[in-house]
Amino acid sequence: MKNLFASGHRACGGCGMAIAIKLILEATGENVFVVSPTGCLEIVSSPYPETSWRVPWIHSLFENAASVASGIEAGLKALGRKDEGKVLAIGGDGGTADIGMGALSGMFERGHDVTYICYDNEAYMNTGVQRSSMTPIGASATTTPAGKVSYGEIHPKKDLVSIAVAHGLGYVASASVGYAADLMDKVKKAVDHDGPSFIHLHSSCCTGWRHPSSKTVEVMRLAVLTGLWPLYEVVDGEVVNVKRLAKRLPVEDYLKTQGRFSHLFKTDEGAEVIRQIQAMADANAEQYGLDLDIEE
Amino acid sequence: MKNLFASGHRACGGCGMAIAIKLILEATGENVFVVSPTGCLEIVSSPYPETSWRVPWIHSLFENAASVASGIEAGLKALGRKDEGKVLAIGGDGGTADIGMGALSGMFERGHDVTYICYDNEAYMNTGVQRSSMTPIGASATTTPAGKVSYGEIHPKKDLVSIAVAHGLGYVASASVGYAADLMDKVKKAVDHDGPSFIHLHSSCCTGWRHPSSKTVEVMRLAVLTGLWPLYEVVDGEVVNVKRLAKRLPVEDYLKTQGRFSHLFKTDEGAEVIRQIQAMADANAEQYGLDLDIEE
Amino acid sequence: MQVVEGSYAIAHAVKRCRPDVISAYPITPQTHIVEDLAQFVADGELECEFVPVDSEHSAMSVALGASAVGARAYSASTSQGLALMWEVLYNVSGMRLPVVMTAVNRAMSAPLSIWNDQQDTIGARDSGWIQIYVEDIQEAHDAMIQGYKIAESKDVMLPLMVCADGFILTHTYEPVVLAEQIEVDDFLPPYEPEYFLSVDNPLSFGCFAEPDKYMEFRYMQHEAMDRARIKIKEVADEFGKAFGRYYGGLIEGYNLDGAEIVLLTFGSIIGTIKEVVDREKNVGILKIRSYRPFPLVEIRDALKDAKVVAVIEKDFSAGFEGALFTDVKAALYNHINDLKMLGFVVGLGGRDVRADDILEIIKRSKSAMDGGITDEWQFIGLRGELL
Amino acid sequence: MQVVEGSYAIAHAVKRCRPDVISAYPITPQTHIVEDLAQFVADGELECEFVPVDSEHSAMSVALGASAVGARAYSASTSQGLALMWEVLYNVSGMRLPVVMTAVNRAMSAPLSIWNDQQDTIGARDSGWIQIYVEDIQEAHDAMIQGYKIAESKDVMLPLMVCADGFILTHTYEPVVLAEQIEVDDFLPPYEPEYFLSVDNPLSFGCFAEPDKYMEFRYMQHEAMDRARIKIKEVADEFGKAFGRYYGGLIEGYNLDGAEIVLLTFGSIIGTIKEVVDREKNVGILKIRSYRPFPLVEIRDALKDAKVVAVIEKDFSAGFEGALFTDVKAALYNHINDLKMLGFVVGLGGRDVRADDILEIIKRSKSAMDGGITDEWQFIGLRGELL
Amino acid sequence: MKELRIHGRGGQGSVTAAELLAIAAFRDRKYSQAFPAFGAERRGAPVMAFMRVDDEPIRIRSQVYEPDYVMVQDASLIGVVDFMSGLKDGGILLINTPKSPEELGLKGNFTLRTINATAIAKEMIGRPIVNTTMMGAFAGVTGAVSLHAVIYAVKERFRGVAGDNNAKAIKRAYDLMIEGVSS
Amino acid sequence: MKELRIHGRGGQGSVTAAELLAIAAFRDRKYSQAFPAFGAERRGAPVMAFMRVDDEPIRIRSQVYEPDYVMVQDASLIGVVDFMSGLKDGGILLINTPKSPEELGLKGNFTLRTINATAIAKEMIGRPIVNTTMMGAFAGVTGAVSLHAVIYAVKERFRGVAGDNNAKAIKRAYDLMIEGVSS
Amino acid sequence: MKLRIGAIADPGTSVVNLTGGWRTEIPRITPELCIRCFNCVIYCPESAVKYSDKEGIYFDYDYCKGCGICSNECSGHAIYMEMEEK
Amino acid sequence: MKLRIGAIADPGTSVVNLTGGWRTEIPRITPELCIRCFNCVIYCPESAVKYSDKEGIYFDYDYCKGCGICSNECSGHAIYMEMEEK
Ligand SMILES: Cc1ncc(C[n+]2csc(CCOP(=O)(O)OP(=O)(O)O)c2C)c(N)n1
Ligand SMILES: Cc1ncc(C[n+]2csc(CCOP(=O)(O)OP(=O)(O)O)c2C)c(N)n1
Ligand code: SF4
Ligand code: SF4
Ligand code: SF4
Ligand code: SF4
Ligand code: SF4
Ligand code: SF4
Ligand SMILES: [Mg+2]
Ligand SMILES: [Mg+2]
Repeated sequence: MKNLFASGHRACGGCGMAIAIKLILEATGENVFVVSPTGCLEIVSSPYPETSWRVPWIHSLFENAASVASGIEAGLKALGRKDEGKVLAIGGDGGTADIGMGALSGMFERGHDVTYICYDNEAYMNTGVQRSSMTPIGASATTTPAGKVSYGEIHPKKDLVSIAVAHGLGYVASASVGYAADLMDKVKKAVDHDGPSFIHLHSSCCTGWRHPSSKTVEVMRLAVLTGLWPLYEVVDGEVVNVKRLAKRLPVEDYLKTQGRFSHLFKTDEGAEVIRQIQAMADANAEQYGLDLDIEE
Repeated sequence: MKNLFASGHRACGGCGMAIAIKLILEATGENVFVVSPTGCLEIVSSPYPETSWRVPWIHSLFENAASVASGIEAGLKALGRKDEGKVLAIGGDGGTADIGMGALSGMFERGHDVTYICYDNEAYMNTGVQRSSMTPIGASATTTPAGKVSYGEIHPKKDLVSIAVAHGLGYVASASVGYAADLMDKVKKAVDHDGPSFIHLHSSCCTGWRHPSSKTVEVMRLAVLTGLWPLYEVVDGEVVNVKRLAKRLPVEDYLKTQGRFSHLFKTDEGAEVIRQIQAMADANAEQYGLDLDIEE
Repeated sequence: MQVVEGSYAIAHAVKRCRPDVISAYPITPQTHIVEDLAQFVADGELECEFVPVDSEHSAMSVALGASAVGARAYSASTSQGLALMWEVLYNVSGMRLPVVMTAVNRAMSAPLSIWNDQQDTIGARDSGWIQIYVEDIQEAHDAMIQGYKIAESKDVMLPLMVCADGFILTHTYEPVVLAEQIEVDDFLPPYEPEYFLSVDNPLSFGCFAEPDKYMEFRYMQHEAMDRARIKIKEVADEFGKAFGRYYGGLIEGYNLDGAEIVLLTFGSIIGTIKEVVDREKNVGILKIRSYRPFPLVEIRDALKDAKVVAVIEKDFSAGFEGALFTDVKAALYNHINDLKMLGFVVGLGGRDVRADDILEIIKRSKSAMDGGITDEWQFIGLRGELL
Repeated sequence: MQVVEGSYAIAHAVKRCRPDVISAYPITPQTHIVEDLAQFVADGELECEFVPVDSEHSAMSVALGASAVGARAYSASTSQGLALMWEVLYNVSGMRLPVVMTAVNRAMSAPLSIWNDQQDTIGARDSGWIQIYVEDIQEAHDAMIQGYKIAESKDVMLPLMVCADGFILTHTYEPVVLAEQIEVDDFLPPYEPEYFLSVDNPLSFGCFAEPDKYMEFRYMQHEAMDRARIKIKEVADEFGKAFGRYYGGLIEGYNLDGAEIVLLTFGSIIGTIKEVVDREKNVGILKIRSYRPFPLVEIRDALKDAKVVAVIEKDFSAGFEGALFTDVKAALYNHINDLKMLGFVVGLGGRDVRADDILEIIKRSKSAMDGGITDEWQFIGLRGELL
Repeated sequence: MKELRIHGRGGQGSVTAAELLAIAAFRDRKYSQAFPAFGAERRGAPVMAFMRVDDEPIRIRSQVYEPDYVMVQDASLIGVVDFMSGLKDGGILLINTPKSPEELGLKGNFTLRTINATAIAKEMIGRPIVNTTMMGAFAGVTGAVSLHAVIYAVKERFRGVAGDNNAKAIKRAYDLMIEGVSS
Repeated sequence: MKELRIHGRGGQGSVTAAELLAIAAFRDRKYSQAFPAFGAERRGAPVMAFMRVDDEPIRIRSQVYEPDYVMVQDASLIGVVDFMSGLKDGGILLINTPKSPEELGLKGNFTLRTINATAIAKEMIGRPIVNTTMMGAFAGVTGAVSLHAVIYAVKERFRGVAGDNNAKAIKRAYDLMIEGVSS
Repeated sequence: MKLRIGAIADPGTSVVNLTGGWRTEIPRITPELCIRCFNCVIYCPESAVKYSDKEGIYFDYDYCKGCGICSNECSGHAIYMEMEEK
Repeated sequence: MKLRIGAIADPGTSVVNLTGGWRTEIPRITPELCIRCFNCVIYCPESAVKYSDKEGIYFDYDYCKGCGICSNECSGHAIYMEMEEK
């Protein structure tokens, strides 16, 4: 392995994002400029004078990674250094889909040759597990906690892949830290693609999701296997390469692994929410054709 | 007519947006709270101590109309005044799709009961016709001017309807100031819809598009009739009520009415761009089934 | 009294003010406040619209919209978040909407620092917001309640931020008297604005002002700030009567009688300074509670017997000096010209301010009094080996 | 010399600096500058990446990214736009990236005003940007060229904004000497930063700093500002030699010899004041060119023979007084204590500043000199009937 | 120093007129300054522009309150706008209208000249864009700028046939004014 | 005033321990203050928390540099963290470890006590969460807070069985310390 | 006039701004040709086209800016524009 | 150490931060069971699982945080975790 993301970073033991970064850089190789917004990734990787990055890397603010990446791309072009490397932005769900949404949309629209990867750990982890627009229904986060009159988050996740597709991107994909080869493959395609490309990467945070650190990869896989996190690509607007499932698992198999959902298993309302989540998985299965027809 | 948008406003003679507002308020009636971002609409309607609004109206900044609308909706809820009226945001293409994109996406995601109407005059008109992400390919705008080595704007318009749909909105529609009844009908549906809804409204700016003020409505219709501005609704993700065309006109019929495209008619490169624009119209026709099959 | 975290005390006070709409975006070290409020809502202890926004810009914009429609609105932020809502800050004050927020003090990036200093709110000193700096958790709690009363007063109608040092106050546990609902209800009337958005009287908010009127709108803001000076004092007195706690009006002196050296500052550092000053002779403290409106007259009055004034602060205006130092000297000019004024920058980006640092400041002040030479304005606690 | 619009002159100067990346968002009255640059690009006169962004926040962020990769970056904005990029301003300076921008001066909303005052850039005085205020179009043009040389100097490495009054300078046509390419090429070396993002030496930019280091990073910014004081003067001299035009270094005096009353100010208002002062006896002008770094020593020196100083400005810090007034008094304290300092706020939100207003200020200053009573700080040109 | 105020409507080129007059004045080796009444006016709404000319560099930056000259590009402004405001005693008021000065019935201590610039522009430029024609008239009436310089400035801006036609309109207007003809 | 510094790892409840000790001290009618070493540390990384207790209101807000007491929640920190830094002469060092003080071989002018809190916690609480157990030990060793108050504070936080179990662990640890037993 | 805080304005006050003065061309109607399609009413950006049963279509010249849309959209070719003499 | 302006750091310098100290459990391998699937290498968040033809799979205990992923993902059940005594 190229080890372009050096050891000694300060992520929690078992952090999915840390796995993600090493796999992403493994796929891109060293000729890449990386931009990260504020968030766990930035905080665990860059306490001056230490950095875990062995590729050129920049952090500016929480909401402007896409714009900084645009500037780097434009700068490289202007300086005649475009061949030096590709530009890659790697941001959390908050930095991408909430506070950074405007900048992202602008970067897409202007057609910069930048690959943007959102590692989605489904909350603001760096600041202590507050909800983001990516927090799934029923999860307890510190700003949408489960409580006497609340079962946690009530809004469905933003569909970032569809939003990226709606921006007319040529290459968009979902991916999971639980599927390393698939992820690396998609990263290569995205980076090779000319113009903006986007990968929505599911990435567990054992601390925020509340599962044992050893279970990170397993939990990620369960998200895929229950149909809650379909793996697919969208190339020029067409959904392709859907990862199909021989036997889709019930969503409880995924939910029960994580403390953030544990309250759902205690009340009738929770049971109802679980049914709702199952319906979402079913809808995914329908929309993306997840279920392998045994007859086939 | 209810005249909820009072005369004496300062829009240029022949302004499409001014028509739009009167039609929108005609459709909503007086029980509505309106939020507008900075832009032509705000500037022409609210030089203190004058205002053209006869409904409660607020302007705050250029980029936060969706958030202010969210706040109003939340405030009305908290105060038990939700029945007093619906919340409506009306913003230009710049305030909506560029600088206000983040706020809009957030408002959508949080599910506020707000109707957002973007009157799209395809540039920053208030500040003097600078390009926006809504400026169509080939149009000359002051920050993407036609020039010795440029034919004007090079990026396609952001597909706001698709972006809104990707956010899971239940009611989304395109509309045109050239089709008043259709517009009012859609506004009613949008406002009646619970939760966020969105209308993308084509609205000519005679000053910026450079056509005679008398031609505003005619030009708007040509956009529809050439297939460049399809009229349709998207209800719960399904495209419905597409306005079909008996005989789609060539895009030149639309382009040649406007000074912003005049340079295209002078060079070979321009001709190529016109072909590109025709291809976009053809693609729209294909995608939305615009062409009435005479056989039918 | 109860040992609680500072953030909890603040959240509790906010709850007691019965906000209609809360809209905030998480950022260290403000998070605990907002999380506690979210938990109150989740547990049914607080009925309000809690809007979990997409950014601080939206947080303040939501508060603005809610306030315009007549709702009592609350937000909280710090540093980067405050900077991101900058434009909205000026807008809220210009629209004369009495939004109240907790501005948790934290350093500004770059380099990124999640730790305390006061660069963030200092940078907002022109924004038309009233700024109250607090010394301890009890005062932070109490200032929230006072804050709404000041901001919403018909004479004032300006937004207000309670500035509380991040971590040092928000993340510390200490004994606090948490206000009862009935006490706060008695003290703080419901928000009933003269103008608000309504279908019954469809006013237009946020019109623009041409050159023939704009200046007068700004002047009216200035006048409101002047009236706020009085209101802040009044409310402090009323609060003192109702709750038995008083922290001064615009300023508060400590050991000022006969003090030749006055340490002038604000925020949580005052605790440590008091500890030190108690052991010193002729050294007093002048605490600035209200930084905006700035207590010009009160400062002049409080310093008239001093010889050396050491202004201590956790910020500076790059290319000049500490902002409070500047402001205090400016307030004195034309009035008291014979003081020796010294400025000290301490505690940037979470650099701990130790009793020793305060002693050093006192030492240098004494030396200045005795005609010794010391820089007028200097950093205390720098690590020379890094430079 | 050529009669051109101010915006054109500025755009021309920027073009001559050969920026690699231009990224700006339209806002009145900055638009013409950016439009002119866009036209240069569209006509093939300027080769650079022109990035038409989605907001000012993105504009400055794009400039930041470009600068980090070693490109010369330019942006322009004003008021609301400047406020929206607030967080990025601090970030760029903290990252020590020498981005140069034209900050066109305009009032802050609410109420919205597209007209000139200086509230916007004044509010950015802590941000770590060098601020040069210009008096006329020629100086604006020249300051852009000087700006890059100052900002990019190894000693400095700070971003710089040239502050030019909106409309009054940007939308006025007057005779200007437009720099030739060869002249600028001789004067301004290419940007060759010591550190930049590259695959060959993959540095990490934008690390965070814990409490044991942050304060020193801020101190280094302070030191860089100190060095900028020298650099600004040097560059002004060099520019004078190369182009034959000189506007002072950090400050510039006018009719100061024997002046008892000094009008101290910055920006385009100086033209009108000069017109008035030429007809007055014993009245001089002290122009602040560099507001940050603030010319402490130079001001003291320039004012030492004055009796009354009238600080005139188009801004104020709500709840206090004019920012320049504050700063000047602060700079004098401990040094020159016997001046009568007066502050005047004029021209907010485009209120025209007339020769009569200046005469009124002089009158009040005289009266103060003669022991008459006048407010220390006041608004000039208010329309009482609106209040 | 001489000061001019131009009244027109958004879209009629008043600012351009002021600008080109400033260029012309500079061509005459004088110092000049031109600027619009800064504002947010839309096409059709009344607007103003200003021009100053002097032998010395011009430093004053306040607006023009007591113009030596007032030029009205559009007769429809009569009655709508107070264009005589502040006009100096003995100043010159130049109005684009087919009417004669007498017909307008404006009173005051100033010289009133009228010109049917719209007719001239239509005839010679082919469009009712009067700003350049009015510049010619201004040169003729006031002598504040030379005809030669006005034509120079306009031809620098509008090249080729357009420039020639504009020059002709300017010359015609200039001549009419010099001849003392009012429309 | 007495000052305590707690060393632990992110996720081990060091801040909660400091907080609950402050509550306990207040329950003892003393003034108290608790706070973490403010930082961005992740789960597993070494962290610190502080507690002050005094008869007077506590105003000082700087960090603790010369603690009277140091408590180490996790023996794995030995050798990793300089937990003895600044410990006052005659101060008390309390470490969670199965080892005896002698085995640790730490030298200095302080009292060293050890306790196998992990074992106690596992046994009585059912999980190796040692913070409450250590509080009991702290009360026993230092007397800075009373046992009764510690149990009060912990039971206020953890209701029902959990509270009872924690209380038992606290009591056990307290007793061991009072009895002079080190692990 | 005293300013109201926050620049808050009373509804519909822009009617004091008589934009009729902006006009260079003026719409006129030939009532006989009117087929009552109301395009003029619907599309006039100034709400300056009025209708009453008695008077039929007429114009509010206080606000009409003379844009010509009513004329352009008139189904009956009933509205024509002419230069306005002032 | 002198600070570098802008807080710019040299590549890969975090290796000075030996995170092995964070560990409470420690991974051990039973080499015979290893089937060389490399899941451990791929998924270790610390890049602390190494492989060489000679030594097979081994751990870099300087950085291993003891998260247990390698063990959990090990196809051959070759890696087990044990409490670490320090
Ligand atoms: C303008 C601004 N607002 C808020 C913050 C505080 N903040 C820093 S990171 C973060 C959350 C990051 O969430 P996400 O992007 O999902 O990344 P994660 O930490 O979950 O990996 C927040 C709220 C900030 N730094 N700047
Ligand atoms: C933060 C900020 N940036 C820029 C501006 C300047 N500005 C005001 S309106 C406007 C353009 C509006 O464009 P759009 O939203 O399309 O509305 P239109 O004027 O075209 O109707 C711009 C750039 C501003 N007011 N605030
Ligand atoms: S909090 Fe979550 S995302 Fe952040 S470092 Fe820890 S495990 Fe990773
Ligand atoms: S510029 Fe365009 S959009 Fe704005 S008022 Fe005029 S016509 Fe309407
Ligand atoms: S000309 Fe235009 S403004 Fe006048 S009535 Fe007709 S549509 Fe309305
Ligand atoms: S548009 Fe013409 S036909 Fe239709 S109602 Fe108006 S005047 Fe009559
Ligand atoms: S326990 Fe975790 S950190 Fe250690 S080697 Fe295994 S996967 Fe890597
Ligand atoms: S995961 Fe297990 S089987 Fe696979 S390579 Fe590692 S040790 Fe061997
Ligand atoms: Mg996240
Ligand atoms: Mg627009």
